[in-house]
Amino acid sequence: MTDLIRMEAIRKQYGNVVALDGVDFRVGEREIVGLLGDNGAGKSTLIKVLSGAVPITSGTIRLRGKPVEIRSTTDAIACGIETIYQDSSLVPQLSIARNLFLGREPTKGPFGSLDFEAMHAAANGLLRRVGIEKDIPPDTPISSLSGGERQAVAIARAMHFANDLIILDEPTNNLGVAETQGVLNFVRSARASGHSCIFIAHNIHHVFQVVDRIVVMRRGRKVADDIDPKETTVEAVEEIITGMTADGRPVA
Amino acid sequence: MTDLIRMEAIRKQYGNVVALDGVDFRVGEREIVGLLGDNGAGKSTLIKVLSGAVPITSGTIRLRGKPVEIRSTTDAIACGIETIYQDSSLVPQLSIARNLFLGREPTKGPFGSLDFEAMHAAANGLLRRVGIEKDIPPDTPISSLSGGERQAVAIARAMHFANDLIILDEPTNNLGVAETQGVLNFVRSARASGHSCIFIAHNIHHVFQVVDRIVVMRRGRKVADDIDPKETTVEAVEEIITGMTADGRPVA
Amino acid sequence: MTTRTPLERLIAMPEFGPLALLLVEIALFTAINPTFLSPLNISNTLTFTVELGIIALAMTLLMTSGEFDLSVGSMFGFAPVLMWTLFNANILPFGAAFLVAMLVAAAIGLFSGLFVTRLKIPSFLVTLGMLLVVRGTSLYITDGFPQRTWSAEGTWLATILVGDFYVGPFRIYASLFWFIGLAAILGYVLNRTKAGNWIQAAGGNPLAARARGVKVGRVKVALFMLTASCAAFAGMISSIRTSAANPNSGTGYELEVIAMVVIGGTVLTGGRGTILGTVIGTLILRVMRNGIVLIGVPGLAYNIFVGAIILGMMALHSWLERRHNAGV
Amino acid sequence: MTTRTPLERLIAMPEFGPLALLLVEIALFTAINPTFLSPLNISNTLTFTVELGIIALAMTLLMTSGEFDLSVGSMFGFAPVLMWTLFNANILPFGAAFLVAMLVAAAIGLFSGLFVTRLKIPSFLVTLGMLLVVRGTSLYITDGFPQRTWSAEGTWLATILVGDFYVGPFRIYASLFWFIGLAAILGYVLNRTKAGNWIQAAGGNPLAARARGVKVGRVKVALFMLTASCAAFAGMISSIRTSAANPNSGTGYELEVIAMVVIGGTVLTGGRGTILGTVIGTLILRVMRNGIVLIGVPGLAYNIFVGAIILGMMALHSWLERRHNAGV
Amino acid sequence: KTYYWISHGSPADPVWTYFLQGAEQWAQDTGNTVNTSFHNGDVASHQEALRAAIAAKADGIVTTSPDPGSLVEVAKEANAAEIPIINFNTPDPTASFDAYVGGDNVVFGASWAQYLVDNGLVKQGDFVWMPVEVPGATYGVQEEEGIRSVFEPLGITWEVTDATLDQAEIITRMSDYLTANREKVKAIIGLGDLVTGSIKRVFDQVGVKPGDIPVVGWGNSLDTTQEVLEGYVNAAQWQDPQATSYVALSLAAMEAGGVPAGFNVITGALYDKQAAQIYDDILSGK
Ligand SMILES: Nc1ncnc2c1ncn2[C@@H]1O[C@H](COP(=O)(O)OP(=O)(O)OP(=O)(O)O)[C@@H](O)[C@H]1O
Ligand SMILES: Nc1ncnc2c1ncn2[C@@H]1O[C@H](COP(=O)(O)OP(=O)(O)OP(=O)(O)O)[C@@H](O)[C@H]1O
Ligand SMILES: [Mg+2]
Ligand SMILES: [Mg+2]
Repeated sequence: MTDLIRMEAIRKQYGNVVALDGVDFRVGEREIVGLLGDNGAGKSTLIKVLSGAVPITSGTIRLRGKPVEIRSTTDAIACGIETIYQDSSLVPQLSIARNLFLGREPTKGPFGSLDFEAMHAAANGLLRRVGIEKDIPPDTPISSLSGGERQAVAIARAMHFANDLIILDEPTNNLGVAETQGVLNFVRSARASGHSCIFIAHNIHHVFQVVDRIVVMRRGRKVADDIDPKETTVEAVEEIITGMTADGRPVA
Repeated sequence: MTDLIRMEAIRKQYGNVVALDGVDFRVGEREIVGLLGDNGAGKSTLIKVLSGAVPITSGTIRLRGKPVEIRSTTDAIACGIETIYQDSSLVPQLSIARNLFLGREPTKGPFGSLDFEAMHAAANGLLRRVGIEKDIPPDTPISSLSGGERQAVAIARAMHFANDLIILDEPTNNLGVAETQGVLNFVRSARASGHSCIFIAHNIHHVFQVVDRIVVMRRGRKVADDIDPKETTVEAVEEIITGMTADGRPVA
Repeated sequence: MTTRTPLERLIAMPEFGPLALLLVEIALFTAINPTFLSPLNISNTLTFTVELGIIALAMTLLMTSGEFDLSVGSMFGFAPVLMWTLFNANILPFGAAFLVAMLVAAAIGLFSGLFVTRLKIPSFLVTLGMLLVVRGTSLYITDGFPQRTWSAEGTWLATILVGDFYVGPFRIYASLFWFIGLAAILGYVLNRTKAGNWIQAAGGNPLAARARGVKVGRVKVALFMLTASCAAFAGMISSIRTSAANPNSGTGYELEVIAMVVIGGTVLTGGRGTILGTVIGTLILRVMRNGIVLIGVPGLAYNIFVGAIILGMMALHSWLERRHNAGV
Repeated sequence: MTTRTPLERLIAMPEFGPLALLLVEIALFTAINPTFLSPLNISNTLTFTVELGIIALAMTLLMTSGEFDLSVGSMFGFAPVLMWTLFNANILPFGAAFLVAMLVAAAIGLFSGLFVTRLKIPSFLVTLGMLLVVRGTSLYITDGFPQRTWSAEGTWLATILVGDFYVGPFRIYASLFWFIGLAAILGYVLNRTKAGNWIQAAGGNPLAARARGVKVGRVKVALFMLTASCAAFAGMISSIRTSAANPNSGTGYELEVIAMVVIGGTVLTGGRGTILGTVIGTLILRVMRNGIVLIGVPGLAYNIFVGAIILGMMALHSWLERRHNAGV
Repeated sequence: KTYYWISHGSPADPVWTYFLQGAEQWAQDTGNTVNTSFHNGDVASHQEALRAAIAAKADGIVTTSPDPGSLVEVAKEANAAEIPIINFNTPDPTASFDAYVGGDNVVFGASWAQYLVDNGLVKQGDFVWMPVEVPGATYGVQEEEGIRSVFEPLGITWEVTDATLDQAEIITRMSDYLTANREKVKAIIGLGDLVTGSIKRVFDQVGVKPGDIPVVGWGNSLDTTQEVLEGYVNAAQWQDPQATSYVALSLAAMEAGGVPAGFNVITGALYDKQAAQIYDDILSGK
C-alpha cells in the first residue's frame, strides 16, 4: 500500500536558521501519526510545509505516490489537507458560526445568501461535540471567547470539514478536561471514518492515547520513527525527545 | 497573618455575559495557589481583574488588608503584581532581549543608552534557566521563534522581575518537557525566595506538583477552595472541575 | 443572557453612536436656521451627498478587507474627462464613451489591486502613486482645458443616471436611487453573503482566511476594481449633472471619503465594516458642510468649523460609547 | 549560524532596498542630464529636501508607535504665519515670536495626542480634524493675506536657523545641519534608548507594552508633540529662507511626508521604524521630483511621472526583497 | 438684507483675500449681511452653495463661474426665484446672469503676449515658459487662449508647467525648471499671483539677474509690485479685486432695490515700473 503522504529530504531555511535539515516523513492511509519534539524542534515548520504556509528550500512531497507541489494553502486544500495551526487560525472579529464555515459557507436562495439557520444549527451541534457544555450563541464574536473556547472552535471546524489528512498542531493546548476528551475522541473517530491525522502535542499522555505511530524530531532532524506507543513507555519517549539516550548520555 | 491578596464578592459582566459572579479569592504570603476550572470558567478574567487589564463591575480587593483600586496595569505593577497572560504578552517585532526588559530596561551612560551587553548576557542566562538548550541569539525577533520558545521568553521575563505576586495563566502551554520542568522549578523557587504565585493550568499533574492550595471555578463561581493537593487525588479534583460530584451526579 | 427590548437593541448597535451624532447635528442646525429643513435645501444637500456616498459605499468594503484607495478623488475627475473627450472628439457615441470610461476605471482598479496583492506593496503607496498618475493623465489628455459637456441632456443614459423630477416639493435626482440601490446591495453582500464573509475575514486575519482557502488576493483585487468603478461612476454622474468636466475635480475627496467611512464605524485597519454606518457617516459630513454655509459662518473660518465639528463629534461619540459600555 | 561578510550584512539590512533605489534613480537622472549632479542643482535640491525631511524624521517615530499625523502640512503653514503675525504686529520680538509659535505647535500636538490616547479616536480622524482647524486658523488670523517677512535677515536666530554659506561651489543652508543632527538624535533614540524600545513596543503590541508598565499613552502623546513641533520648526525655517509666510503653505505635505517614511521601510501600522530608511526615503522622493523637471518631462505630465516612478520603484523594491529572501 | 458671495477661488490664494476684502468692506459700508464661501474650483460644491443661497431666499447672489457652462442651470433657478444673480471675476456668457463685473482673461493673456512682442522681448522661434498654480483652472486656460492668439501666428512656442499653490514647492519646482532650461527660456509669463510673486526668489536662487529674462504676468500682490519696482518683472496685470467685489455686490443690491442691471463692468490694467507704486500703495493699505 502506498502512503498517503511521503515527504523526502525536506529542507527549510529561514535566513541562516536551518529549521528542517533533510527530514523524511510519511503518513499512511487511515493512520494517526504522533509528531513529538522539544520546543523549536521543527514540528510546526514541517507541517506548515505540508499545508502550504511556508515554501520549502528543497525536498519532494508525494501524495499517494505522485509528486505534488504545495506552494499555497489552496494547493494543500486541493490535496485534501486540513490544518489547525498552533497560532490562531480564527478571525477574531467574526462570529463563531462565520468562522466555522469560513471558506466553505453554505448558501441558499438565488442570491447566494448565507444560510444562517443551517450554520447556527451546525455550530451548536459541533460545539457540544467538542465538549463545550455552556450555551454559547453561535453569533458570539471569537474575540469574546476564552482561550480554550477559541481552541475548541478551531477543532470543531476541522471535525466538520474532515479531509483526507487532518493536521492538528498542539490542539489540546488551552483545553479543559472535557474538551480534551472531545478532541481525542474526534481523532479516534477520524480514523474510523477513513481519515489520516498528524497529531502534535507536548502532553505525551494525550499522544499515547490516540496515535498509531510516533515520530520524534530534534533540532530540525528526525531522530526516531516507527515508535509503537503500545510497545514503549511515556518515559522512554521522553528520553528520546529530550535527547538523552536510554543509558543516560546526551545524544548530540 | 493577613493575606497578601484578598478579593471579595468580585463581579464582572461583559455586556450581558456574567464572567465572574461574586467570587471570593485569596492568596497568602509565600503561597502558591492553583486556579483550576473548565474552559470559560472565568479564571483568566479573575486574574485580569487583579492585574488591571479589565475593570470590575463590583467587589473589593485588599492588599495586605488595605483596600486598593486596581484600575490599570500601572496600578497593578505598583501593587507588586506581575502577570503572564494566556494570550501573547510579547511584542513580535522586538528582539528577545528587548522583550525581556521591556518597561524595565537597564541603561548606561549619560544619554540613557540601553545597556545591550547587560541585556544580552542576562537574556542568555535566563533562557537557559527556563530550559531552552538551543543557542538562540538574544537579538532574534520574537516573530521568528517557535510557539514554545515564545512562551519560554515570557516565563523568563517573569522570573527575572519576580514580584510580590506572580500570576501565570497557563504557562506550560506550548512547552516541551525540559521547558515545563524549568517553569515548575521556577515556581517552587519563587516561593522559596518569598514570592506568592497564582498558577493556572489545565494539566492537573503540573498543578499538583507545585501548588500549596487549589481553588476551582466553574461558570463564573468559585466551587471549591482550600483543597490541599497532598490530601486528594487528581481524579477527585477533575470531578470537581467537570462538575460531577463524587457520587457521579452532575452538580448544576 | 437576558432578552432585550427593541430600544436596548437599537442602543447596542454599533451604528447607534453615529446616528445620534447625525440627529444632534440636524437639530442644532435647524434651531439656528430653520431654512435648513426646507425641501429645497434638503434636495440640494442630498444631490452631491449621494455622489460622494457612492464612493464611500465601495470604500467601506475595501477598507473592511484591510486596504484603502487614495486615488478615488482623481478617478472622480478622470473618468468624466475621458468620457467627454471620447465623445466630443466624435470617437464614440455617448453610451459607448460612458462604458469605456467605466472599463478603464475598472482596469486601473485591477492594476492597483494586483500591485498591492501580488507585489505586497502597502496600498498607501500604490494608490498614492496611482492618484498622481491618474490626475496627471487627466491634465495631460485635456492639456488642462475643461471638456465641453453640452450635449448629454435628454439622452436616455443621462436620464437614467441623473434625471431629476419632483416628489411634492422635493427635487430628486436619479442618482439618489443609485445610491440607495448600491447601499442595499453592498449592505446585503457584506452582511449576508459568502463574499461578505470573505471580505471581513480578509481584513480580520488574512493568514487564517488564506489557510481556509479564501482567495484573499482575489477578494481585494475585486474590491479595488469596485472602488475605482464606483469613483468613476460617481464622477460621471456628477459631471453630467453639473455640466462640467474639469481635470481637477475630485481633488482631496480621498480624505473626505475615508473620513465618512471611519466616522460611520468601519475600522481603518480592516476586519469590521458597516454600510449603514457609512450612509450615516456620509450624511454627517455633508450635512455639516451644508449647515455651516447656511448658518452663515465667515468664508475663511469654514475649515475651522468643519475641523472643530469633526473633533467635537468624535469626542461626543467616544463619550456615548463609554456610557454605553458602562451602562450595560 | 554562519558569520557573514560585511557585504552580506549590508544586503541583509532592511534599508538596503531603498538605498539601491536611490542609487538607481541618481544614476538614471545623471545619465539623462548631467546637470543633475551640478553643485547648483545639488544645493537647490537639498534646501527644500531637508525641510520636509525634518518632519519625516519625527513622523517616523510617531508611525513606529502606531499613529500618524495628517496635520503636519497645515502646521507647516500655520507656525510661520503665527510667528510673523506676532512679530509684525509688534507684539513680540523675533526670538520670542519663534518660541511662542513652537510652544503653540507643541500644545496642538498635545491636544491631538490626548484626543487619540484618552478618547480612543483613530488618529486619522483626529488629525484630519486638526488639519482643517489649523489651516482654517492660519487663514482666519491673516485674513488670507501672506505675512510680511522682510525683517528677519541678519538676526542671530535667522542665521542659526537658515544661514547659508558656500562650501566650495555648494551653497549650504544651516537647515542641513539641523536635519543631520535631528536624524542622528532620533536614530539614536529609536534604536538605542529605553524610549525607543517603548516606542516600538507601543506600536508592535500596545496591550503587551501596557501590561509591562510602559506608558503607551504618554509615549504617543510625546510623539504627537514632537511631530507637531518639528512641522512647525520646518515651516518656520522654510518661511525665513524663502521670505514668505503664506497661510496656504504646506498643503498636501502630509501625504508626501508619510510616503517618505513608508518608502524608507517604516511600517504604516506601527512596530517597526527606521530613521536611516526615512532619510533615504526623503531623498528618493525629492530627488525624483527634481530629476523629473531636469530631464525635461512635459510640464503637465509631471504628476504622471511622479506617480509612475513611485509605482515602478515599489515594483523594483518588491523584486529586490524577494530575490533577497530567496537568496539567503 | 442678506447677500451671498460665492467664489470658486481658494481662500489660500492671496488675490482672493483682496476680493474678499472688497466684499467685507461693502458689507460694512452698507450694513447688509454678506455670507461668503470659497469652493476651490469644485463645481459640485459651488453649485450646492448657490442652491443653498437660493433655498435661503437670498436677497442677492454674486458668484464667479468655476467652469464655462457649469452654472447655466443654477442661474436659471435663481432667475426663476427672482433672486438677482451677478457674475464676477470669471465670465460665462452662456449662463443667464444679470450682469458681469471683472476682467477678461482672454484679453489679459493676449495683452501679456503682445507686451512681450511689442517691446521686442521675444521674437519668432523663441520659447516662453508659463508656470501656472492650478493647471486646468479656468483662468489659466483662458489666458493661454489669449496668448495663443498672439504667439501662434509668430511661431513662438511655449510650455505650461504645474507650479502648485504651495510657496516652498513653487520656488523649488521653478528653480529646478530654470536650472534645467536656463538657455532655452527667453521669457516668462506667470499665470498666477503666487507664481509671479516668486520670481525674485527663484532668480536669486538660480543666479539670474533681474531683467536677464523678461517676465510678465499677474500682479495683485505686494511681492509682485515690489518685483516690478526692482526690475525683476517687466509688467504685471492688475485686476482691481476689491473694486470688483464691491461693484458686483452694489449691482446686486441695486437690482434687489428694483433697478435692473443691464450692463457689464470691465476691470483691470497692465502696469509697469512707472505705475507700480500706485498699486504697491493700494496693497499695503496706504
Ligand atoms: N519565521 C521564522 N523566521 C526565522 N526562524 C524561524 C521562523 N519560524 C520558525 N523559526 C525557527 O525554526 C525553528 C523551528 O520552529 P518550529 O516552529 O517548527 O518549532 P516547533 O517544533 O513547532 O516548536 P514548538 O513546540 O515550540 O512549537 C525554531 O528554532 C524557530 O526559531
Ligand atoms: N471580552 C469579552 N467579551 C465578552 N465575553 C467575554 C470576554 N472575555 C471573556 N468573556 C467570556 O467570559 C467567560 C470567562 O472567560 P475566561 O477567559 O475568564 O475563561 P477561562 O476560565 O480563562 O477559560 P480558558 O481555560 O478557556 O482560558 C467566557 O465565557 C468568555 O466567553
Ligand atoms: Mg510549534
Ligand atoms: Mg483563560
